[in-house]
Amino acid sequence: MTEFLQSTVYGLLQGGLLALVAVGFSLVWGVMNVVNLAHGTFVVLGSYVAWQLNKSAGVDPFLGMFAAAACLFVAGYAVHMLLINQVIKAPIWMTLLLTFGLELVLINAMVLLFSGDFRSINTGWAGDAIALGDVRIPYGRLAGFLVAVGLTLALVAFMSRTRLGLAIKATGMDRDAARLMGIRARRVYATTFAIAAAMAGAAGAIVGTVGTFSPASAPAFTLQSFVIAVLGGLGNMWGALAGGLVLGLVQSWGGQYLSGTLVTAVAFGVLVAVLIVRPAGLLGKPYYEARVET
Amino acid sequence: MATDPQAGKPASAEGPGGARRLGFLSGRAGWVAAAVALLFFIALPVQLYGSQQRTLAAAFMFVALAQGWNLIGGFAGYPSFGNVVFFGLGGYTTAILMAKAGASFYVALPAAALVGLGFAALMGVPVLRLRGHYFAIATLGVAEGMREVVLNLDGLTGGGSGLTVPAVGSEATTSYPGNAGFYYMFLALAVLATAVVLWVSRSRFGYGLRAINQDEDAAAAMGIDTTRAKIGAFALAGVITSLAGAMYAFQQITIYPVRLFDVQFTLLMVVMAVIGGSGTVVGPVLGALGLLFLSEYLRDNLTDYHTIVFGVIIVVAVILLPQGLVRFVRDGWRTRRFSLLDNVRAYRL
Amino acid sequence: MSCHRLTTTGVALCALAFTAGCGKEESGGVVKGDTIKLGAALSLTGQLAREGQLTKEGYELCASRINEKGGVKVGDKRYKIAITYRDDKSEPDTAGQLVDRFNDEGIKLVLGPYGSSSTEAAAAVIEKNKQVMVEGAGADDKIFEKGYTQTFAVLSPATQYAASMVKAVAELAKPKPKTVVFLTADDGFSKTVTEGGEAEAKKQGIKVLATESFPEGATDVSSALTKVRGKNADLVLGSVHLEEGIAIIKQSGELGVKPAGGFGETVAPPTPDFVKTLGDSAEGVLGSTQWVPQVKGEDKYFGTAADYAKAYEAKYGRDPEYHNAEATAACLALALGLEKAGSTDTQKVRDSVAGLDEETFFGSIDFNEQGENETKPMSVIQIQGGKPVTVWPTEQAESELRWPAAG
Amino acid sequence: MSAPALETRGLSRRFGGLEALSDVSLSVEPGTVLGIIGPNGAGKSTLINLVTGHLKPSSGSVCVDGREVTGQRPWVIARAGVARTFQIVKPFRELTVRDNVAIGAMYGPDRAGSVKDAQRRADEVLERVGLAGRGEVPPGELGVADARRLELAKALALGPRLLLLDEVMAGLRGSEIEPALELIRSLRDEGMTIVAVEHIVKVILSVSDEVLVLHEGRELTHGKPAEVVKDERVIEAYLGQRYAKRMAGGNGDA
Repeated sequence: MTEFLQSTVYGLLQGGLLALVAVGFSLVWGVMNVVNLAHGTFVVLGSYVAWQLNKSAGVDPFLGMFAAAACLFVAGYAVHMLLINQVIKAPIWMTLLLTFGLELVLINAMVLLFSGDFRSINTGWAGDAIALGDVRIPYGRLAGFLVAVGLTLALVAFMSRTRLGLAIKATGMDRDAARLMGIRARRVYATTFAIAAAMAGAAGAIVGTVGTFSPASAPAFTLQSFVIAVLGGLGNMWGALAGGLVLGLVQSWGGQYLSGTLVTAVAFGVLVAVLIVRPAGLLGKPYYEARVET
Repeated sequence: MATDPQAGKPASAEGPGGARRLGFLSGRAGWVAAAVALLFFIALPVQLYGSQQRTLAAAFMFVALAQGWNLIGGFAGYPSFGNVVFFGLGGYTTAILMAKAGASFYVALPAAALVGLGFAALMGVPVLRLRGHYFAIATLGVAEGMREVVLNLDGLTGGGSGLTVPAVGSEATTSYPGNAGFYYMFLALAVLATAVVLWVSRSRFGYGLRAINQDEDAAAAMGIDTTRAKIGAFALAGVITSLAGAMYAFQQITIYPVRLFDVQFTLLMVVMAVIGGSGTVVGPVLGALGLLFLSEYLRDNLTDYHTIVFGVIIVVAVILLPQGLVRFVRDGWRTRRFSLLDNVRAYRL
Repeated sequence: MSCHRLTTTGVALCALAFTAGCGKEESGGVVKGDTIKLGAALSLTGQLAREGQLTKEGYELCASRINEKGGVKVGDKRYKIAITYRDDKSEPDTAGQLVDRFNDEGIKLVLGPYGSSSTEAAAAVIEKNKQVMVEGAGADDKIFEKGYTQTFAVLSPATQYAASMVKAVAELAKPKPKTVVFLTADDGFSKTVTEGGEAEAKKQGIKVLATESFPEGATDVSSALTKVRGKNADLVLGSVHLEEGIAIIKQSGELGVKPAGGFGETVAPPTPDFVKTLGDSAEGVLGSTQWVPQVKGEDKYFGTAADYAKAYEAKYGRDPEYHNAEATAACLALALGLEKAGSTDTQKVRDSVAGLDEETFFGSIDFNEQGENETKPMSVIQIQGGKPVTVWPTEQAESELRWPAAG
Repeated sequence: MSAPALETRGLSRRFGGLEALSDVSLSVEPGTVLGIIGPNGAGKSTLINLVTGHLKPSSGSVCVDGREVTGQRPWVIARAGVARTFQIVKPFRELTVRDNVAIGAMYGPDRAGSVKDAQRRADEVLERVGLAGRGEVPPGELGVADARRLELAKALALGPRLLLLDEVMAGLRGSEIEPALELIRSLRDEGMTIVAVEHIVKVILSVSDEVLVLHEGRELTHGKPAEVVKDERVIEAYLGQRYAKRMAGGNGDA
């Protein structure tokens, strides 16, 4: 029985983290109709920022996380203005190819800058765990989970309560209508992309603490973001959280009760099934589906 | 054959009107150029090195892969991000038949084509109901999922430890064709794939696909059975891609799921088809040859930076040539204005 | 009108021809003037960039040291060694393609890539072109079950990796562990390692409670660990590469997996990244390695293992680890083969490499009939005080095995 | 008496709570023109989409030439000889005007033998709708009127027996309406059955044999054009008092 509890705890903790990794990806895809293949590299860049701060200035990664988010915000804004904006109105898979090229550049730039080594941010306290009977809850992962869920909820609040948040949603639903009402779509898109990159950077800092990372682990984060974004419904912040938790549990239980190697097959099986049965995703709202595409 | 260049519009009177094709390669001149190119490539390997033959064989393989993708992504407008699933299945069908059933390669090859055809039809029915991003991501999901399935069927596929085709040494079922042999094999596949795309582009089936690409509801209203047409295009793509996979597996002798279902294959074939000119006949050929020689050249000369430069080139090419090289040249030829900035302005916000 | 069109198509074709094959490169034989050219296709980018770099350092040290000592004496003439490096992007088919390219450039003597899959792909091409390859980083026994005659591996085969740790623990550990659990990555090399380990465990009378596997390159092994936690085995052995090795130790701490005896892992513990990343949770972890500075054996180019360590430290400013040593050993074996053959003819060099029976800084080099250096034992290290310290075999031991490790 | 060209019984369609069309039964004799009028949102386009299979009916049935086609896929219905134009024009943007029309000839009930035949037939249809010589142009370069003509040409190229026109006259200037009416009359004289949805009442009155008035998804009334126009409920719901006065003042001609 404890095995089930332990893997459920682990699945939830991991799921919260995966949600934070994917929420930005889902936002950009839902609102801007852009699939960002370089999303995983933003996560790893966030890890390196936190790692560098920890190594040179001894800053705890959970503080370094904010610096990582800030750096990635600026980087995201610039990437949108310089690159993504040039093909924003092109057919959908133009942005896929553009970000594929961007991913190649960023991964290999990181290999040159930081070498291909596997890194992890060492904090004294992250490794220990609270023991509830046989079930152990590691501090690092628990803190990561709380921060991840907190940031995602903050994003949900931001999207529905602030002026900029509503502008982003409106532009996502009908860009031309939004522009008619004086919303500068280009700036809104750039801010959306920057927010997504910042969330990825923050997630990167946490991932770097609880696990290991190297430039080569970037594509895995992008693929997981795909599954979560579709599971939760595109552009749906709640959906990303739910999708993350579901994927975390599926992978954890899958690993527990099926052979370890089947876990990824299960994840993609779930992805394809959800797509065919309910393209709008678990919590996705149909209106995103019927968005007017100019 | 009166043509009036002064009118600024090269009349393609002699060729059937049809969709606007590459101005200077349409009609008879096109056939002449194709024949010359084919003869050239047939004669070439004699004075080539083994590794140069191998590089060109890889180029021809990518021509076939790009043309396969062109059928479903370019013509029908359904951007599949999972064509590598046919590549992997074709490869593994061949390897399993040769290694486990002792079949000869020339028996395993058609079997691989059948597997490609069958899986495309089977997968097409549910997946082709989705559109746009959802279709792209569903096909990506199927490809990634299939890699994991093959990885877990250790008994049949050897899983992570790979599977070896008996091509060298005593129990080889088929003599190993060597670099020259594979050069001609992949050349034939590239020619076959391009011929299929040429036939499709001029056939009723091709027009139907283009109609679906532009506006599926309008196409349905015109009597086009969109489901059958889409599955047809997907199956053709499946056959061509699985044939390429079969030849690749034989060439590599030892194959691994991680390599045969590598998403890099899909992304490369899409980049090549799109930058060359998706929805055209010549586009993917130029895209595949051009990009492959580019990456070979880069890898030889800037060992540390070649992937970065390749990434930058893709980014720049996508921004400046979103509609692809062929269509850019054709429109430019038609309107006498070759301006890259128009492209950028067209899609910029 | 039509001539206008034909010229444009003609131009396009010449451009294609130019890029397709700009004529044959001048095919210099193996020897060019007073230097012998060797080829090395390595993963300088991609997943295995890190290990590819370590292998390249090993090859570089070998070439520079041999050239310092006046080069290789082949027959009555002395030749310098020059190595051409090419990047295989950690892709097996690219490795095969590059070996083909070496063959065209007349480079018949090749040093192996990093990793079993690239080595396997290269070996097939080497066999076809009748080149000779000596490699130090493709240990999977499967490569040598194909009847290949042109490929030689200076390192001990994969089956030894886990088996050596089982032998060390059975011999030295007080109290001797009664039960063991294997955690294996799902790739060819790791699975062969686990099979070798399980066989040795049975021989040593240690009961194998379970074998759990996880995807290759996994950073999250929590589910496999949760399964084995209940077993409370005395010893947990991981057949892994670096990334998975770090994940096992890190997550075991979090999940409270504490084997009564301790942990053992392949490949990961001896690499500097392991201790740097895990800090003091790496304490006491056993690791099997192809080479340690205490290996017995000496040769005229590098002297003893300790001399090699000093030479490496002088050139690269840090201690060598076994990835460097096995690469140098591969290059050394090829050089010794050239010397013994007294000629640069490929087949003669092959025969002399096959017949080698030498003591070197890397230990004994004596290839069996399939080309494996079977007799060379592996060494076992334990992380003590944040440093990998040799504990087995006893004649190489620097310090006592601390057992139970966690104690 | 042959079966009606088009017959619906109790046809309705709900979008969630909204009753877009409820319980509409109509019957159109072969070779006649049925005009359909009604305010925006009356369910006119929904009716057409239900007949052509682009929408699945919630209840009721659709028969073409006596054959049941309820819920069939759009291309099955198209091949049964039913062609339509779209309210918002849907050209195949990257194909030339001739190819847009040729596709109809390729996939219609009596499809052309080869691509070349289809293109020849396309040129004939383009002649007929007044787009002669514009075959090579991409649809994007057509004006509003020509774009509507292209829609009509694409439908005609199918060689249909039943033609559904969804506001094909919308946006045409006065001078362009007369030739369009002429074309519809000539098609009817050749035996084509036509269902025309229009807002321009003058058009409906002058060309329809029967008129159906829809209001809020329900059939308000149907009958001869002259009677329908005088019907109190139609004036109230759709024509408006000013039109009624003008009609009462004048001699009520078409």
